[in-house]
Amino acid sequence: MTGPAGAAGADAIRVRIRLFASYAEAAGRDELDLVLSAGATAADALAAVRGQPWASRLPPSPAVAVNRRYAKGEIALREGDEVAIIPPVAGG
Amino acid sequence: MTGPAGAAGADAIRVRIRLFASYAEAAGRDELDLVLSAGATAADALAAVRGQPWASRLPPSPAVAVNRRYAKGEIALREGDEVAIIPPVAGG
Amino acid sequence: MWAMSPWLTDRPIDVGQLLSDAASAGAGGTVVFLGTVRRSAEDGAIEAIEYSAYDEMAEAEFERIVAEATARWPQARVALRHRIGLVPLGEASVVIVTAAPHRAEAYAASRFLIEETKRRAPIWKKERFLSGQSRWVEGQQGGG
Amino acid sequence: MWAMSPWLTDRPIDVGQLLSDAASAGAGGTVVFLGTVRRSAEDGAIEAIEYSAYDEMAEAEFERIVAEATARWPQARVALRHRIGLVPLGEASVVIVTAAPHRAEAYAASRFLIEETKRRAPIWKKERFLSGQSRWVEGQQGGG
Repeated sequence: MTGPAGAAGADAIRVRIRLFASYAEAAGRDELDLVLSAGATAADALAAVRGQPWASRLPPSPAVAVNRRYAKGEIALREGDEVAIIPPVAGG
Repeated sequence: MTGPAGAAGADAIRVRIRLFASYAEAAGRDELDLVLSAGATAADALAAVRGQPWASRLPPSPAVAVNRRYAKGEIALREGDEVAIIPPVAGG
Repeated sequence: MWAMSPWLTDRPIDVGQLLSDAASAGAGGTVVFLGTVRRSAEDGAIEAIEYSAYDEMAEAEFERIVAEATARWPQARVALRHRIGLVPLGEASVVIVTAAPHRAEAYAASRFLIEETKRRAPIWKKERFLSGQSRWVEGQQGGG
Repeated sequence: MWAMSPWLTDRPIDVGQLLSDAASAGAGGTVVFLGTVRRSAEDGAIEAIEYSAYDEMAEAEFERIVAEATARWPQARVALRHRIGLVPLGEASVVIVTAAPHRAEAYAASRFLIEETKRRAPIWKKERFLSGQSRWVEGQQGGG
């Protein structure tokens, strides 16, 4: 699941999930690739991530960014998109 | 009127008037001494200054400071007090 | 690696450089905000804070935040830098400079920039204690 | 002559020194305000501004203003310096540093200090133009 993102099948897309800070620490990794059905949304990607054992660490509605911009769950994903799950931020 | 402020008579006090910026420029000097009746107020000192030819330059109610602190006209003066007529301020 | 980035750096932030970046002959009021790693009673003996970021998005988010500020205060000039990596006690983690013809704009733009940075920049911090322990700082839900 | 005064100086203001003066291990937010001699369309080609003060009262008034600020924001640390004499275009006439555990206090104290300085400090300025002319700047009625 973490190899380079090749082309997915005609009815599937491959997206890159990125994890940071406490989420990356819980997962023991900072990225993974997911294959999703064509038409999948950010919320679908998040649901797939929740299947992982460490994901009980995630809050009910974590902030999500698609291609480096905050996004709502209903946004449709495309092949090669970068989906980040953003822990509560603490910059400044 | 501008000599060193010696002791005034029993019924009189001597105060130092200080002028700044555009007022000093109009007066051609930055200080003068006044002899006033005992019990005179800051307003009385200001009225005496108004007797000077350059004093048409003064606004109706200039800000006044007594002994380096803003003061109202009714404040009573004492021997040796420093009375400053403060042009509109423009620091910062 | 961030030495060339306009927004992130892994070195002490050069306030003088940011002041120069935001300077203009038309500026009458300049406000500098410095966010500093502090010692606090409730947190105990902090030695340093380690900042990490989603670098590429942080850069993009700072671009957007600054664009919003200059749209709102068109006469303001802005410089901002956030430090990443280990920041010792007393050193600045973020510096924001706003310069404008009048001070009200400089203050307003400064406040906007730090509030939006704290609300949106994908940056996290871990407190490191003299005891050797460390702890993620609970932040706020990010959002655009 | 003002080199030793805490409040007035006839030299360029040393911002780094003021930052040190206000620094403390408990400061999480520090705000620096710089008032700068600027070029403006309405004023024409200003070369410099000459500041003069009722020195002894300005010192006393700054003492009072800072005491009021620290009474209102007891956790804030404050440093302030005003320049007197000829200040060239682009240089600072006043610098105010406020450092506090939380940024809201640092911003509020900063704004208070500059507003009170402008309202009360017995300081005047004369604009000097490239043409050789000069003009007193109309200020605001001083008052405590």
